[in-house]
Amino acid sequence: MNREAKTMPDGATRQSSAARALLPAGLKAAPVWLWRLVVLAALLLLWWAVAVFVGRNFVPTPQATALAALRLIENGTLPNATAQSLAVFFTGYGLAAAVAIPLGLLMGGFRPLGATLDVFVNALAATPRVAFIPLIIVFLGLGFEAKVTIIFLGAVMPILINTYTGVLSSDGELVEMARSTGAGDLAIFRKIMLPGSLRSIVAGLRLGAGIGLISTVVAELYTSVRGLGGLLATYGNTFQMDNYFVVVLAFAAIGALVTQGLRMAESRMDRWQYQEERAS
Amino acid sequence: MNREAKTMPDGATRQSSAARALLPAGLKAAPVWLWRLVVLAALLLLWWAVAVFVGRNFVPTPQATALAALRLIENGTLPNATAQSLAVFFTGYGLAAAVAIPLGLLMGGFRPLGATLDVFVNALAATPRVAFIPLIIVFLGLGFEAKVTIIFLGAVMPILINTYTGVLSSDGELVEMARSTGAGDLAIFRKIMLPGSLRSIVAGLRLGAGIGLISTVVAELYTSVRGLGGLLATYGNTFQMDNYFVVVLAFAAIGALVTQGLRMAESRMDRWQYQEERAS
Amino acid sequence: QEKLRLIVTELTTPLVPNSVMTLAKSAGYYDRAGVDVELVRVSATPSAIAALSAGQGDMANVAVDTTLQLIARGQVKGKAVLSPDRAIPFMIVSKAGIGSVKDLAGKTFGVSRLGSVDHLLSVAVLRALGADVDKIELVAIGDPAARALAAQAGRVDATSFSIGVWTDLRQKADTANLKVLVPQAEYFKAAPLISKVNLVTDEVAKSKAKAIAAFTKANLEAARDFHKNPKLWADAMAKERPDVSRATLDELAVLFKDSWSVNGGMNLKQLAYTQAELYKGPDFRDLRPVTLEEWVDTRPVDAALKDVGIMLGLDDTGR
Amino acid sequence: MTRDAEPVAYDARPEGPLGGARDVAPPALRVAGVSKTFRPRDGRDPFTALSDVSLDVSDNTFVSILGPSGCGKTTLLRMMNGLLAPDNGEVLLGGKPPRPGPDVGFVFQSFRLLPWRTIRGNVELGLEETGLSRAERRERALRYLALVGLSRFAESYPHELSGGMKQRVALARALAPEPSVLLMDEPFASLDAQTRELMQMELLRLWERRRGVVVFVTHSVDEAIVLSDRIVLMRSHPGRIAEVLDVDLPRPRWDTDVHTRREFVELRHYLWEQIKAMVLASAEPGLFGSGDAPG
Amino acid sequence: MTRDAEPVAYDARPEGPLGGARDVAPPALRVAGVSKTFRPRDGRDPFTALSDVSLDVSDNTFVSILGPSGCGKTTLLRMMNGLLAPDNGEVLLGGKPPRPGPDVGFVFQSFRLLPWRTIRGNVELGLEETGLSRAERRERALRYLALVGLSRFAESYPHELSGGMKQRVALARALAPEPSVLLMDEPFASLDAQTRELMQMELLRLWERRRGVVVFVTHSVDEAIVLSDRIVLMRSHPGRIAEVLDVDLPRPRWDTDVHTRREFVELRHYLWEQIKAMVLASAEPGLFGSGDAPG
Ligand SMILES: Nc1ncnc2c1ncn2[C@@H]1O[C@H](COP(=O)(O)OP(=O)(O)OP(=O)(O)O)[C@@H](O)[C@H]1O
Ligand SMILES: Nc1ncnc2c1ncn2[C@@H]1O[C@H](COP(=O)(O)OP(=O)(O)OP(=O)(O)O)[C@@H](O)[C@H]1O
Ligand SMILES: [Mg+2]
Ligand SMILES: [Mg+2]
Repeated sequence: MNREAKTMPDGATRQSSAARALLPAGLKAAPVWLWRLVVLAALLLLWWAVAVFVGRNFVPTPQATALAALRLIENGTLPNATAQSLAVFFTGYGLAAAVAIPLGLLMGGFRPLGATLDVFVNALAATPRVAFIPLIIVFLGLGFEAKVTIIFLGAVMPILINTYTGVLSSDGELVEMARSTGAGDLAIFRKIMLPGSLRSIVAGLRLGAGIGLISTVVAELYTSVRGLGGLLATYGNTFQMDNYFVVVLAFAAIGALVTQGLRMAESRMDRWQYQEERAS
Repeated sequence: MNREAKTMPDGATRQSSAARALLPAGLKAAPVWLWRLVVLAALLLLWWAVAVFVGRNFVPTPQATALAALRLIENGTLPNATAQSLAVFFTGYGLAAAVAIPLGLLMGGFRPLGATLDVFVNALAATPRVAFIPLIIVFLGLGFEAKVTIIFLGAVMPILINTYTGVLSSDGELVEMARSTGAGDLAIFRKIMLPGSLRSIVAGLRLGAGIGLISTVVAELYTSVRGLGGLLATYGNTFQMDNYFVVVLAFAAIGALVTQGLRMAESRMDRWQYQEERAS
Repeated sequence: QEKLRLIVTELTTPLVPNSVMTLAKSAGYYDRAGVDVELVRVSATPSAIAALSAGQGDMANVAVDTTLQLIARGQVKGKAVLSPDRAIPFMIVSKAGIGSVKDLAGKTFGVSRLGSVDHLLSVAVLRALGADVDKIELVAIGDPAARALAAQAGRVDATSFSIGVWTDLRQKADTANLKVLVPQAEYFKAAPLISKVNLVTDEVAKSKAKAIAAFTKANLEAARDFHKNPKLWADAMAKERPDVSRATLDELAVLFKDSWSVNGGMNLKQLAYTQAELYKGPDFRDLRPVTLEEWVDTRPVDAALKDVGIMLGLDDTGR
Repeated sequence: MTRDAEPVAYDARPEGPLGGARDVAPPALRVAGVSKTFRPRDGRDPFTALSDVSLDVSDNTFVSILGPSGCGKTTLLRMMNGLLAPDNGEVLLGGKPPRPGPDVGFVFQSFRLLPWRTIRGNVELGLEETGLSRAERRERALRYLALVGLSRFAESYPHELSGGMKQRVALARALAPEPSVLLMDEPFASLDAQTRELMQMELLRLWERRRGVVVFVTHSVDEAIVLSDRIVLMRSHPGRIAEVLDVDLPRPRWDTDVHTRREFVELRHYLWEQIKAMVLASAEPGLFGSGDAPG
Repeated sequence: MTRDAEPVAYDARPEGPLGGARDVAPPALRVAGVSKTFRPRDGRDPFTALSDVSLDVSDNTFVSILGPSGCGKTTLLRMMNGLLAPDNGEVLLGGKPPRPGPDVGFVFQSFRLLPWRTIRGNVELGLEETGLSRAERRERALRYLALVGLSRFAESYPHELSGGMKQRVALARALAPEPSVLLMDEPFASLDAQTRELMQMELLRLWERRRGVVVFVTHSVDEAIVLSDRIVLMRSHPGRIAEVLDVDLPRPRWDTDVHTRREFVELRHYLWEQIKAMVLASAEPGLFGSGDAPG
């Protein structure tokens, strides 16, 4: 009998017995990566079926897309565009994280600040980024700064709100304990609130990465047209659907990679988390 | 001496002593709504200064914007557009919440499911919504369904990821305790995981509202042009900046209202949260 | 009355002859011709094409380059039947300090995207006017409003957009730092390309032949009335666009007097030239050449012209 | 009370399965050859918490578990409830593998109250799988809150309670479903001596009325003797059963003269010395004034 | 040891400020007329946890606080550390309002370990405001983990520990900064009797070497007598000081014959009866077998 928790080779979390109880007996042992492959295969099949049966020429087949991808990689279009996009994306995203995490900690730690700014943050979060684009063009032009600003505006919100939320729900008893050791506000931020809200912050970073990538498209579309966003627009406007799908998948892949990296950071937390383990 | 916690008349959270300690003595008593007014006034002043000194005709003054708002309200343009936009927004947003919360609970509760789908969710989160628009139009047309789908796709991610994260960090000891009373998986979802991750879910709902509103603009721009998004595009393309700002502010106001409503739901949680209270 | 859903890519009635479709509706031309036209507004050609092929509309006013590509790739089976705004009155606007197109060497020029109609047109115009096109740095900026904004803010040295956008911009912002480098008449002369056409799918062309005929006729009639009486257009526009001053509308009305597609705008020579020019662009590199018949159907226009007669001297039919 | 007439025997019994021979009926609770090893996920050495533990408890018996800190008492208790699966061996409750449910009450060492529910709501949680109506649950919760002396705090939230009060809420939650098996992990550790005695009495009163099996983990030798029919003495490294002792004192046992009875004093002394020996044997250097401790 | 020569006096002293008269030097810890009322935010009645509590503790004194569950012991302790402000009155530590810091050690009733830090990391937390170098902190943490017998768990995480082990970590964390004032809230409640005795001895050994003030909340009357110079007896509803007693037994007090000394037995009996009376007086109907309790 081996009922003890298993660590998956890829760092995935262990199987909860609750899930095990629901799965048919034969499948219980299937590791996560196998399940992922199954889902991936199912998605590909679905895609293929849509392309062939209902695509009306607007959905390329997986094969056609793969060929297009090879072509775009070979002639350098995709790598170049990806490099351009990643440069603006990571700059904007990095700035967003650098601003949002400290600000979120402050807003959560100093309640009046949080209560004061909260409503403005919400208003800003709901304001369409495209609305700022005319102003950004006027003040920052069409180049790197403008793009980075648009990405920043997109990515900053989820990180800020999730950090803030994480701190708000941080354990008051632990804060009090730390204070009893003489820890000041800064130390409490660093030692209690930050680690205590890490999961929430990482979720914010994950969401921020997604929104940041989407904002990359917006930025590359509405300021000077470049990078993957530019390709997306070009291919989309001229209905080169196979190339278009390649770009879409490139975005998806970047998103999956970034957030997978974050997930690995997060999975270190499983080490100290108490996890229920059931017998029956 | 009144050191006990205060509940603000508007339901805001109490002042933490940490914050009190940092504020100059004379300001300690200022309630949150006063601070909010101060910030609001500062923002208006900044806006006014930008409009007058560096706006180059693209930033209308607050006064001009207010006049435009009155005009648009009077002739019914704004109320009509708002009604159209709210209808699609709330449908899409409601659907997103209805799908994302149960799915997030499931993914968090059944670890293999979460580990399997996780990476696909991330990929989807990073895929620009505009990328799906041609497909959405082809399959769903330009009307209500298409718009709702676009909003759904935008709002579903933050709710899903935050619910998932909330459940992942739910207290294993409490889950075990509930199981010891005989509670089944469903009861544990409802009684432990859902309330335990409420804050995280509400943060997801807040982010979802913001992204949903932004997606409303996208939807109303890329399918048949209607509602506030349509107004935004129209005014933007014809450089009617005063009207444009009115629409932008309308979005901000809707966002602030929706999330303020969520915040009130959230503030009920303060009742059961242990909050550190410091003497000095 | 037969219904016809018309997809247009303008968010509001534009300050160019394409406004004829909106105005023909509000002034009752369609009703009188016996067709109930519903206008569906989308933001850009891709949405319009997608909607058309999804059956969300019967006819779409779309860009020629996209149409050609779709037909060459077999993604859409349809034909262009009308061009209400055969030549969008483009112009080139630059910073005030630039003397002529020759001074653009080493400067930036805003286009919507590489390979777009405005890009190809502008390059053709600049080349015809003697500019060293290879020395001009092209910046893709996106839609006309963004290009105008970028120019006004001094972020590009020159760009092209329609007279409507220019009119809007001039009225609402300080444009002292800008000048018209190439006016619209000169622009069209240098590059007689047709930029937008009304596309119908072959299916709809069969099933809604009567509605299409009526629609075509109504458009011709409206265009002729606006040609004959420019004030009529200004009056109709004043209702649609209260944000534009009457003086500007009067000015434009006179300017457009001879630009109306009074004969349907389907000049086969111009269409062939347009196709040939487009095929020089990068987006067409790998595409199979198409014949004119594959994407143009002049029968609806010809039928309407039989009805109302050809108006000589304007809008040469090219046949 | 079905007390057997065996003479008092405080000498050590052999380790391993025990007691089953005395009863003809199958034991209500059987722990047979159970082991449990925890394997940390980051490469530290695995830790064997329980090694080959066997124990039979017949119905209507009050069993206490005594043993030094960290010897596996909580781990063993969790297995009896089916919250944790043994690596080897098996646990049977009424002849079947245990399943958590309202029929088995569990008092956790660390209270585990839901912070978002009121005290009453927390006690009601224990009743929500019993099929009682909402009104009945409410009435029952209030009744058991009265039992633990917390009626006036029914609408308070856990964070507003003192440590001892929280512990009594956890107690009320486990008692309220009136389970036939009660597993209690140091349920009175945070109570003052007098409230503790009151709670002991209430517990015994309930048990004597309803009977069933009680497994009671405690650190108090006196408490174990006063309450139990049998005492299981555990030792650590690895956790295992040292011996099982019967307590053959007449009930009730709260009279002061119980404490002075020879059997009581001898049993107390014996247990005390046993545990002391264990603790000292496993004490690390530095502990118990061995010189190089911090000064 | 500076023990005063006053005769043993177990009779009740009047409630209110006490003890200050005995010492000429200002008391190390002064609690003067302190009250605290908790006001729930949802309209329930306010709850007065402490009412007019006054207490002076001179330097180098070991004071225990005894009292029924919920009488305000933890609340009082939190005020002595400056973690909680009194509504009325004042608390002075060394003549100044108390400020939390490494000079005042605090053992929380509920352990409060950081789940994301190892055991060693948790103990190091207490040292991070002391100005010690990283290496010194590490060395010191390991030394105090050895003291509480947890060396081999230094790299474990809190969720891998048993209840009693967690409590010992909390103890090590409070002791490691070697504070001059030690506030301890039932620090041994989760330990078995023998480990508890070892810990008591270690604590006294440390205290006798370094001196300072110890305020020690406990539920064990015996523990209070064995450890303290003075015992503060509290009563509840509202929480207040019932009396303060001096313990004039010679140290060390672990010999069995201390337990049999007349003073010990009398003091024990007296305290026991006092608390018993309090608990019974405040017991709700339904408690202590009053007939309408759940059957
Ligand atoms: N989840 C876990 N992971 C790793 N080790 C564990 C885990 N749970 C318990 N242990 C280890 O098993 C041993 C026994 O733990 P258990 O909680 O059963 O002790 P206990 O007898 O209840 O002690 P105490 O009286 O202090 O509560 C301890 O040494 C502990 O470190
Ligand atoms: N934050 C709070 N909000 C409301 N009431 C509180 C709060 N903290 C304590 N109380 C109340 O104050 C009283 C005293 O609590 P305290 O924790 O000081 O008791 P205690 O003497 O330490 O009890 P125990 O021995 O059970 O730990 C209790 O009745 C409790 O309900
Ligand atoms: Mg235990
Ligand atoms: Mg307490």
